[in-house]
Amino acid sequence: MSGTSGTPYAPHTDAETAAMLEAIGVDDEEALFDIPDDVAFDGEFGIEPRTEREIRAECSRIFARNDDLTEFLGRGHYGHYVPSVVDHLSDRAEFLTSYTQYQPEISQGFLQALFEYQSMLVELTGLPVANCSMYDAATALGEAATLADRVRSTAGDTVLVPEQLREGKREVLANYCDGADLAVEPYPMADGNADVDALADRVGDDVVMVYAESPTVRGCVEERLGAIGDLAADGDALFVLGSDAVSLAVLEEPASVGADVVVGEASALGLPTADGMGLGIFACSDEFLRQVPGRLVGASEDADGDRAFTLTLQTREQHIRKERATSNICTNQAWVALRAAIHAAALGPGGLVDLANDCVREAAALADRLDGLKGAVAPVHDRHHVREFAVRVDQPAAAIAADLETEGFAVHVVGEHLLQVCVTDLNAGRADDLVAAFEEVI
Amino acid sequence: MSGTSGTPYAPHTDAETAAMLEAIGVDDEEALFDIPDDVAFDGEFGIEPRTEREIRAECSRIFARNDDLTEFLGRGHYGHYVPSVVDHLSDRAEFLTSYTQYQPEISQGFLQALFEYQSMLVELTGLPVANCSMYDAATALGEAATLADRVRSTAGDTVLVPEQLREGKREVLANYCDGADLAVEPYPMADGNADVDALADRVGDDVVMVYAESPTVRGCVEERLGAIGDLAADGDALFVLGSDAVSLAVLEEPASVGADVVVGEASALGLPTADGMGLGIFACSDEFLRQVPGRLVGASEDADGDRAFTLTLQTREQHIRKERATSNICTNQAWVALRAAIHAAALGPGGLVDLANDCVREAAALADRLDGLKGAVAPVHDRHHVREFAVRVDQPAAAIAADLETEGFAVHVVGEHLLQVCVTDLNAGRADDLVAAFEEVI
Amino acid sequence: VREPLLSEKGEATVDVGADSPLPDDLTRDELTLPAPSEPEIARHYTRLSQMNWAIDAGPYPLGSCTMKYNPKFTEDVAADPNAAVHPDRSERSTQGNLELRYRLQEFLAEIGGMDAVTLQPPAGAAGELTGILVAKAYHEHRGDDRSEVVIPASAHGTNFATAATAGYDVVELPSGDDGRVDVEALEAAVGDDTAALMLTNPNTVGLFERDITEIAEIVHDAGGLLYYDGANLNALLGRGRPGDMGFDVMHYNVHKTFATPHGGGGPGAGPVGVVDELAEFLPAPQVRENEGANGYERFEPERTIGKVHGFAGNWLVLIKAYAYIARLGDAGLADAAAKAVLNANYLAERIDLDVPHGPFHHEFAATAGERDAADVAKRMLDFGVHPPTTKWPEMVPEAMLTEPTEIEGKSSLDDLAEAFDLAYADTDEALDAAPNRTAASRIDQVSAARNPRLSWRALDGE
Amino acid sequence: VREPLLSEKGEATVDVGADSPLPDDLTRDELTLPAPSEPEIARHYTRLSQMNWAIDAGPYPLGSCTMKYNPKFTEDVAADPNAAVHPDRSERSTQGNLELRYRLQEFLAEIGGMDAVTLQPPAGAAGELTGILVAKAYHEHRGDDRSEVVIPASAHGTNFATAATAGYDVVELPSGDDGRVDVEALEAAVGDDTAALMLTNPNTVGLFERDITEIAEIVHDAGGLLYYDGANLNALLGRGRPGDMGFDVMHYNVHKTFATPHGGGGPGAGPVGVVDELAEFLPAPQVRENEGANGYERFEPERTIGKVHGFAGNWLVLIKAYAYIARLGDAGLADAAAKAVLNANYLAERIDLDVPHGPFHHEFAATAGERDAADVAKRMLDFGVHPPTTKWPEMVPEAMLTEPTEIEGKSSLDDLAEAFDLAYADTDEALDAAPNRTAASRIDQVSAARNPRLSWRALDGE
Repeated sequence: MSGTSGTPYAPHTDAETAAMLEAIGVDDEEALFDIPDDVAFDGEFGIEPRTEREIRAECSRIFARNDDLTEFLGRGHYGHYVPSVVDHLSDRAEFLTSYTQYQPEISQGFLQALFEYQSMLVELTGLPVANCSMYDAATALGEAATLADRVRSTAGDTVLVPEQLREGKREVLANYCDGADLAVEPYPMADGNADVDALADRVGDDVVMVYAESPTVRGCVEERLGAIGDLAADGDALFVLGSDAVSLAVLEEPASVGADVVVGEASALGLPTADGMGLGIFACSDEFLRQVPGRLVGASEDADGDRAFTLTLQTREQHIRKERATSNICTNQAWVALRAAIHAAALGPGGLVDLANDCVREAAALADRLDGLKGAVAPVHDRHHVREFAVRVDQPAAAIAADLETEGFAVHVVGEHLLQVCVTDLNAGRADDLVAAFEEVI
Repeated sequence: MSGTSGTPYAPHTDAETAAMLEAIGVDDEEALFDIPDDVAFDGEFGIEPRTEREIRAECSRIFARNDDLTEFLGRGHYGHYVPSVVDHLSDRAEFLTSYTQYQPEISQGFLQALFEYQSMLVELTGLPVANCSMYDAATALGEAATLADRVRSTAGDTVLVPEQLREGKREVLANYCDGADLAVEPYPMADGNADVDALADRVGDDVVMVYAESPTVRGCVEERLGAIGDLAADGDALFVLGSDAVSLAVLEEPASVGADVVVGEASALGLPTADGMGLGIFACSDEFLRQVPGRLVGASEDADGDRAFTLTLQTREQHIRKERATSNICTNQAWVALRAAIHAAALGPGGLVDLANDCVREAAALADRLDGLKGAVAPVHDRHHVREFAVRVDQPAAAIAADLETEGFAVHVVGEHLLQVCVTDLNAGRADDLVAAFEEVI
Repeated sequence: VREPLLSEKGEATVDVGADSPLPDDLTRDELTLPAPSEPEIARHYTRLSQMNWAIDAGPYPLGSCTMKYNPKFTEDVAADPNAAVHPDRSERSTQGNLELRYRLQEFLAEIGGMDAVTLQPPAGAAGELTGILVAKAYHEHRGDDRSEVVIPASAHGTNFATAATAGYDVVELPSGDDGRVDVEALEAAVGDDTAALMLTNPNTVGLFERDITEIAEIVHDAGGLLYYDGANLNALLGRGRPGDMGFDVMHYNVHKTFATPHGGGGPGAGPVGVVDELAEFLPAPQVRENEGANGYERFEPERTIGKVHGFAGNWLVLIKAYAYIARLGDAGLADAAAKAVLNANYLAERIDLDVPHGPFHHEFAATAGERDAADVAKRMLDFGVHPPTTKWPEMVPEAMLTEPTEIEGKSSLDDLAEAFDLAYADTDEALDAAPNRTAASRIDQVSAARNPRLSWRALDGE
Repeated sequence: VREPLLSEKGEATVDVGADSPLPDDLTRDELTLPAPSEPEIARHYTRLSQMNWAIDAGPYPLGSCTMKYNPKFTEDVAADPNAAVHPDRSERSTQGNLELRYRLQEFLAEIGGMDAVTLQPPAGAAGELTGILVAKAYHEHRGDDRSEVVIPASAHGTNFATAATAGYDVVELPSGDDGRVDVEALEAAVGDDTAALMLTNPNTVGLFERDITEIAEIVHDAGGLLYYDGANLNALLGRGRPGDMGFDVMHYNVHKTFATPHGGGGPGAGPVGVVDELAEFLPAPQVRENEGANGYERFEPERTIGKVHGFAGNWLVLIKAYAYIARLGDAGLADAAAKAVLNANYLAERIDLDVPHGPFHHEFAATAGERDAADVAKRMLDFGVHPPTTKWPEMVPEAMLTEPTEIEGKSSLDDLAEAFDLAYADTDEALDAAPNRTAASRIDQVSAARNPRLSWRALDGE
């Protein structure tokens, strides 16, 4: 540990610092700063340094102020059990403390891991191109809109999105659309699915993109994706489909329903519940290869003719193309993608499909039980659900949620008399207790 | 994950298993077992397999049944704060999942780490030879006795140990002495230190070894180590000194007081409190180099003339020397030694000395405060203490300890009216609360 | 040393329809993915990791990337299971996370000299976009229609792309001869259409923009806002604050300045700080202290631009940034900057390559002169170090933009200098053939782009 | 690729007396140790780790060492802070640890067919010593003075050393022509002085001692006890239990059979199981269920030999063993044995080297014939695998004792076979020069022993 009162993460002894200053030819470090006096800072931040032990204790105390609730929460951020092997391997310093792979010859490990991640997304979506991560589902959706703007720029300025959409996702999309001068417009839904007839009436020349989700924000499997895809295709609009890495294991393959782009959350694999941290999927058809935002890893050969991997098609990117780049994204979620890939590998296709099917079964079973309670109807929508579903309650939903919180459970309030409940492998063991608590407070 | 109901840690697909059986020329795995029917097992263990998540939950529930006490416990097993870097580096799979370094050419990393551990013990003890670990202080003491038996075999059969000695340690020593036909005999103590005059009277031809500790089991610094060393030397007995890796940073250097062998706990560095798991120090003078138990790493050169490391002097060991080996030890505590070395490196000599000095200061301060309470005298012995000290109480000690436990504190009961209290960096922040609790229950 | 692809180790195909509780027409037919056992997974990723450079392997002097050591304890802090909550939980039940967020907002505001901070942007570029959208909302709220963002030619590519993403036209400002902003050129470029000037300070060759006060006046007088790209903040810690220099909005790169691990590309976090006038436009929700039973509450700034991330940003990264700042405190942060600047100056002194511009701070752009900077970099790989950023910024020919950060010691810098000099002085043949001591030899980037193979399915039959 | 010693990266000397609260005459004068910064520490140990083989790097087919994959989740289970208690805590306050200990005792008793189990011995050899001391106490309690322990020549060196440590004379039993115990020789060796026969089954070339029932009778009839060395228990799981074969006392090697990490030499754990008659001699304390308020309690066996470890053994290791056994359950344990035996037989089938003895189970001793087994092993290093144990047991000339364990798949075994064959068939020159693709080339073991340099102080001035 450094003997000075400075940073513990610089190794300089006083003698070394002195030798270095002498080599440079200055008396002290101060002399190296070229900051005019009138803008120099000579105040204090008022941040007291602590030892690592003190900070661990402090943060532990702070985090302990979060109540210990069993969460039946989803709506885009899902908790599944993450096998230990994911932590242990992704935490290897060679992965965690590495930078973007600008020198591929000494970055083959991460490049291959990202290539494999891309490949898994290709398998899950059926689309031939998947990038190696966006920030999350919402920003991926925003990027899809800017892609639609670029590739359908003559067509119009309207992006159609489902009426039932997570508000935060809509806002993020709107912020991306702001710069592209696109207008976001909701299309009607019927019983938790897209109202395809209404959508058919709406799709026209001004529409550059149609977005649908399956499962929807309320957990409903969208039953007429093919028809939506056809509508978009007929209207020369991009069909963008939102999903998540677990649901994709069993739901219709996006390629088979005509999806041009798939966005969504891959963090359902690899990341535990993390206060909203995510991993954005971005996959698309070959047609848009050179319009993809974010990083792509490709296979190539090295000078010895051996297979090797490298970041590729970088001319799409901001560090080369600047204001004509396909996106401004630079730092992405590569390490989370690594974790998702390890998790997928640990499950294998059988485990992944089982997990997804369990998400369908558990949701149906829990809905059925809540539906049996007086004063509750579940699921609200007569659809198949993945993980989550809406519950109509006679009492005000907010009051019920507050009462449930007192009982140790967290659920979503999504309307005055509407709750939403999400069940996964992590909380399924507490479903009985949740039902009992519902019965208590309802 | 394997699709079978077998071990999840074998990668065989059914097809591969079939191909392998065919290559061998048998129909099934059963055919490969050559176990006579009359001793074959066809019962069940009754162990239900669980998923890793279930086991994590199960063990978490089990361990939660331990009460959450603040421990003021020591007597040979010490908790100090272990910096995060120790976990992160020692958990690297190349260290954790490696075997003993029988092929040094692909084991240079661990060999060097162990060489460095040995070197640190050499610095701390002043003795030129340190092995790369025994199980713990008690077994190291036992090994020291067998060494004494070998090198002083004509002299006699008595091993002298302090009257105040942890009972478990005495028992372990006795078990090693059992095989060597040595008798363990306590020598008297005076106010927490060796009674050197009594010891002088006792040391004679029949004594092959004199053992002293500093700090003693009651935390007392032994003040006349040099005199004890002289007595042993004069009596041609081995002087074996017990200590621990933190205390050695400030106490008299063992070499300077004539120690022939140093044993003790190095786990005070690198290991958190671990229900008694330890790391045995074994260091000695050059004279006994070829009598050292356990593994030694030495420097050598490879065929290119570069410095390289290897296990050395293996002819001392059981796998070569069999019944004439210096010990039966095979698996040792190498990984714990690695952790101790990383911890020592993280502290540096300044941090290590500060830690040891704090152990002296905190013990004195806490003893002083307890001494101020009515019905308590501390420290019992008028000595300098490291970390811990005895407290004489008017009430029965066991009752006070039980009451303190109710208040959330654990202390040692070491006599009918004698408690022992150990304070380190980990619990010093709770010393006020302990004093208050004492005041409450005393 | 090639490690097979996971798919080459054995795939399995699962018949999906068969066991699904969903009707056939809503499921895919089958799914094919690798099906390795855990030991195979452990070996696969262990071997892959062994083919990867990292800050824990050695120096990583990528200019403008600030690759510094990531303290291990911050991982443990972030792994606290109590911190792992869902973002839709009630305020009341997540006071811990809100408190830490609030504390970090306060730290960052203080360090940047800003009045309000949002933690939501999930990376630096996302922070830029947030900042520019905030600026845009500010102008729009004032009914002030502005269409341009001015950016120095030497700026990070993200600045340009961000401005475009936000719908602005980019006005590129050529560098002055001294490598800094040419104040006259700036005056000419700035006007009624100027929404903002985006500036890095010190700039991308490590030079402090000495005329920053004048620059700020020019921009402000024209009604524009001054945006600070936080990429180089590590050079200023404790010695200068963007807020004190007239910047109105800034982002922080926590994986640069505050040592959160870069993870081979991300996740980062790009908090944005603003002066009071802009605070009402920040993304929602923000966190503040309150007087009620709960110590902390979320609130929506009055004229918020809405969200820039689906939830609340890269939480685990933010925790690590908090822990790092708390570890160093005032003195540690200032020392980090001092040592970073010391190291850059010492390394520049030690190498044979010319450094055209100075005095520089935490990074410098050496020039490879007649040599190809990219080739020199490849050769440096053979000497066991990671090379600097090459061929950028363009104002320095064959640039090798070098930022050792504060974490390298003298001997490490000496080794790095030796690698520089050996590579720089090596033969053309050696440079062409480099690297040849690495897991892969020189990789053909052109054919990778010409014939993109982006998944193992694309490699089938090869 | 050489990594400097920590001491070469910079030492510091601290004046100890100066700041110490202790009087000068009780302190050392100074202390000199390396004083690296955390980044330097991280790099040092990261680099060292990269110079080290491990099970996560590839096959580790060391015969008799059973190096199998260490499931990652067991680390997380053992890291539970609630399990980190001091061994001197009261029973009442540590029910959790006592419960887990009890459960593990029960698991092990069931798996070994034993009646009582102690978890205290910190390693296999410590378990052996414990077992033999228990046997000794048993005989002594009966007033039966016995001085010899009989051990087959092919047994592990620890058996011999253990018997000697316990004060017994060793009677070495030559192997029969078929590689197994020669029953006639055994009858001749066993008598009134025989305290115990120590046996591994399957033995160290993987052969099951078919005559085990007869062997047990011979030993028992002579008044001796039968000791089972658990090193090869992985071959028997679910198919044979030492207790059912007449063994009276045994140890378990948890890093072998139950996949706890070996940590480059340790820590292990060597629980000892005994039949009822010996239970009263086990080390104290044992753990049992009770009827009272506490579910579990410690107790002292009536005629305990006392302790064999200062506290309660290698707790963190025991937790991992529990987790592994619970993960596999009956079917998984049996399958582990089946796949271990399958793998050994398949690999033996695939290689060109002869395997003199069979039918073997989880391991086999191939012979390098005219080649030097140690040289063949060094050459195997160049082919990217870890070689088997060489030149042991001695009954097989130039033995290569090979135990792939169940964790290797077919392709991994094929690669291993190829490395065997390539090395075995290579030229004398190549074998002499091997290894040459490793971090270090062939290391001079003779000079290391002749001129021992065991610390960096010993290297000073070199």
